[in-house]
Amino acid sequence: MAEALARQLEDTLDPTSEVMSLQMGPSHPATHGTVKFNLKLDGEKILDMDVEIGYLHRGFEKMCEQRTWNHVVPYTDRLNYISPLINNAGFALAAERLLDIQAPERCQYIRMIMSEISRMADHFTCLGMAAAEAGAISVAFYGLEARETLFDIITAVTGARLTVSYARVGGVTQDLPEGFAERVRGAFKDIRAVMSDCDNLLSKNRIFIERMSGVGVLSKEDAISYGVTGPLLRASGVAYDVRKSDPYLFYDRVDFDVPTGTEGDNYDRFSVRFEEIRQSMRIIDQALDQIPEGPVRVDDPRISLPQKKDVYGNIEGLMNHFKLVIEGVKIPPGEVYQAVEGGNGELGFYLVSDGSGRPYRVRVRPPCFFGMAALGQMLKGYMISDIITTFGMVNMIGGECDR
Amino acid sequence: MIDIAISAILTVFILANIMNLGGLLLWVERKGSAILQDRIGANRAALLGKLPINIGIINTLVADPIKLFTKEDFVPPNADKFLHWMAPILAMVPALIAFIAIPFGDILVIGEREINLQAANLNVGILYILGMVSLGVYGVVLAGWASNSRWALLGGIRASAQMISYEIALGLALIGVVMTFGTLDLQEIARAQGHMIGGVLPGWGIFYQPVAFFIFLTAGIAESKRIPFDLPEAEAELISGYFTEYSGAKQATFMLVDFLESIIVAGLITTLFFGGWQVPFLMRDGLHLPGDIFYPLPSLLVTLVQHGAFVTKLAFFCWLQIMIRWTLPRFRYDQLINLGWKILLPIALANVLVTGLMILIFQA
Amino acid sequence: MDLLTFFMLAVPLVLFAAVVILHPSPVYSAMSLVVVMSFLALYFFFLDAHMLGWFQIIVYAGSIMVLFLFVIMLLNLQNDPQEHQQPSLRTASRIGGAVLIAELVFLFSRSSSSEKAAAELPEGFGTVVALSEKLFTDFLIPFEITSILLLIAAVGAVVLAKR
Amino acid sequence: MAPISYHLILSGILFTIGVMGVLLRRNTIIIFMAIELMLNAVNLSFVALARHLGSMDGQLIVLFVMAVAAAEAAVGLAIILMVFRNKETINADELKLMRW
Repeated sequence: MAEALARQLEDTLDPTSEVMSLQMGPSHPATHGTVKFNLKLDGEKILDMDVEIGYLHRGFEKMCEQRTWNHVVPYTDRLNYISPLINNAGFALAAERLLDIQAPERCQYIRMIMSEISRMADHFTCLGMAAAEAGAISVAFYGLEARETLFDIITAVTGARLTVSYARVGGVTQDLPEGFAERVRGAFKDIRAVMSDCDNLLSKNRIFIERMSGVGVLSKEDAISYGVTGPLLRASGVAYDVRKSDPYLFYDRVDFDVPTGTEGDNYDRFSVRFEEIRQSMRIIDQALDQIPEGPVRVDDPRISLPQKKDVYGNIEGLMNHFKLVIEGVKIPPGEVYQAVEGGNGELGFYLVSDGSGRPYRVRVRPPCFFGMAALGQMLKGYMISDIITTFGMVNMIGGECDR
Repeated sequence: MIDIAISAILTVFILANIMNLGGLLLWVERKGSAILQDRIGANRAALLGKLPINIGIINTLVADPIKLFTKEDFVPPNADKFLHWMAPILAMVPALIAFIAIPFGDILVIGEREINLQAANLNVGILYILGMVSLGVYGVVLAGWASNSRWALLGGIRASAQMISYEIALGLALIGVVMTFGTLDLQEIARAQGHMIGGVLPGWGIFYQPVAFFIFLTAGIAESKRIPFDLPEAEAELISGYFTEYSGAKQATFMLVDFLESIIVAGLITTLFFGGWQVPFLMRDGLHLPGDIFYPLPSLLVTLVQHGAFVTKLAFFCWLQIMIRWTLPRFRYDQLINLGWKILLPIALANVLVTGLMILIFQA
Repeated sequence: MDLLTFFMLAVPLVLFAAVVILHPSPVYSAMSLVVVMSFLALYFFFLDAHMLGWFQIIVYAGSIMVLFLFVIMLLNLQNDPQEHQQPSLRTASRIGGAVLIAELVFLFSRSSSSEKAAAELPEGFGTVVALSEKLFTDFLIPFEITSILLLIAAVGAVVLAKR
Repeated sequence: MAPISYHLILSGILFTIGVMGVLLRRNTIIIFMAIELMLNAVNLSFVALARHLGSMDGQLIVLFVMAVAAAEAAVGLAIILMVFRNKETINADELKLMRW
């Protein structure tokens, strides 16, 4: 360690060496989500790149072991904080599989709709920020505006923009508000307008295309061997999507396409994400048509909290509430791996239960961790400016990557 | 003696106006981009407590400079103190004094005296401005070097390569214009654009040299280091590029220089391609409309209208550059150099060739 | 050009030229050379070579010296650590140079102002028209050869730097 | 107009400074700058003589010198870059071998 440091220092100080070592981050404008790149540069060309992550490590997995199952849900909000609803749904699904129960149908649809809304918000943030870092700041604000309409919907449903904590084991906290479907469809109109703006400003913009295409190429084989998933993998030409290959919720009941790229470069990633926003809208449209009336939580006092009037009104309700809050949902011993398709790829929850009210072990497979691992490979031989666009397209979210 | 006094007054007039325009552009850039992006933009600071109207302009014109100029002036410990201090000055001076060659009106008649509305009547005005533009690179390069920071150094290297590359396209675009008008004097070029092509179309440079206009606009934006050519200071890549290590007044100077340079570019475009202070049909003695209709006008009014026309055109091209800045993404270093050497340079050369051929054909 | 102007230009020229060769830092040397070039441009103006003055600024100060700075920055050259050359040669060149300069200064003090007066300047001396008329008539062939030389140099530089 | 000998002697002084630079300094880039200084000294005398004789020929020669100097700077600096890449030094004393 000390030796490596000394060598690094020597490289840094050697005036005659043409190789310039440069530390990009952790407080560099482009390294949002705090990450550091140790670069070896020849002029502007990247000879070697070492990605240093972990600046946002909060001990998520360890923290979860101290909390009851339902108390973990707010922690999952902080994983990928742009699309917390997907994390919520993923965790709840995993816990439900351990419990061997199915949430009510309406709840599953709600989770699906909210997941897709989150995915759209995630993609809009990613695309907008990538554009902003490439210099087209106006597009970023358009993207954020679209995201804001989505966040408004999320706020109306959950009561919070980012820290939603919407899912519970066996259901969601509350039903959808009045006029939800109309509101969502109205928002889609705005979003389509924003998307056509972005299309005109970016997808057809020669400068943007040249900045993105042919940059950060990751071949199909490399992508698979690095374990990359999500838009990154699909851009490399592998049509792997958890929603298709391993359907959860009711993704098998709706009709949607999995867009793929051919080159595996940034432009493909951009197009894939762009197309996925459209597909999400398709999914939500169908789900809004299919969604039935009904409860949003399982009707089981061992899992779902009782009604408030029971808590305040009778002793059984109070005791039930007390037990559930203090001891938590008792999940039978066992282990489970449940993957959902997060904004950046396969978001997996590996849960181990020992039968007490708290998880014995929680392990999250963060999708962008693998993207970050492949980043050095993607960028070797390219230029400094390419780090910005490629890193933007990997869309590292610190909370998720470092946990 | 009086001539010197007049020159001094004109110079002061120009410098004061240009500095104000630079500050104003900062406000337009903020507020204009806010409108473009559905934001509110600069709106803090109100005159006399709380006025019902938002006067963000006061903020940017007064409060911002006060804030910037009272900030700590930080010099990095290992920086070259002298050059670090010199760099903003070296950037500012050429940008400021380049303006004195740009004519902002025809003549002002006071009594018997005819005053040429151009601070310095240089017969090689174009060369003068080219020279000043080429000197402007030193401030940037030295800022990059003297800061003793890798980001600044990268910015400085980018700036020197970029500015040398685009100067060539800029110069060749100008040669087409010079060939068309046969003079290097900017005032003469502006005067030569006073006629009408076929009685309706103003005889502006853009109609003779459309290709040169686009090359000049592109290379000019590149010289003033603004998006899509703002690589030397690309904030997402190099933090602030060559002025990463600057703060307070010096940083404000660099920011102002960017605006000054875009005003120079706008002024040159106006003068070379859009008739300078010329207003269609308006001659020195009055309005000559097609069909031999003639309205005589007082000389002072004509001068004022022409000056107004110059300012309007100048403002338009400043605005155009700001709109471009907020619309396009930026290039990558290699793409930028490719564009300069492999696209703009050949087109500019071809333009010179075609212009020469046309002159030969039409003179024969 | 009167004597006062001459000295106002000559003294800084010599001083900055000395800084070019004496300063340890290459960047300072280059910047001093830029100052020398700019003063030379002014000098040319006062010698009625207006066009050349602007060319001096654009070509030398604006382009060639930026190229120098670019290379210095690209190589990230710091101050020279030490000049290890044969000390005898160093001393010899120092003495020789000093003697030569002293001789020139001596000559300068001896030179009288009663020389043959300068010739009358023809109309338009040093202007664009005069320069280009000569350039494209009497000096046409050298001009073309120079342009070819420039082309070769450009190609050569690209080839060398790319290798 | 100052006498012509003044200009020529100034030119001579500048040239001498240039020569001393070449002799004293070991940094090739500074040697190169000293050469530029010598070229400029010569230019100065050309321009002064052109003014003295009232003939444009001197100025034209200067024009050519500038063009050649530009070419020389481009190629020379490219060579220096190459040498640095291969030898990691631009100290003239360490570049003893003609082939590299």
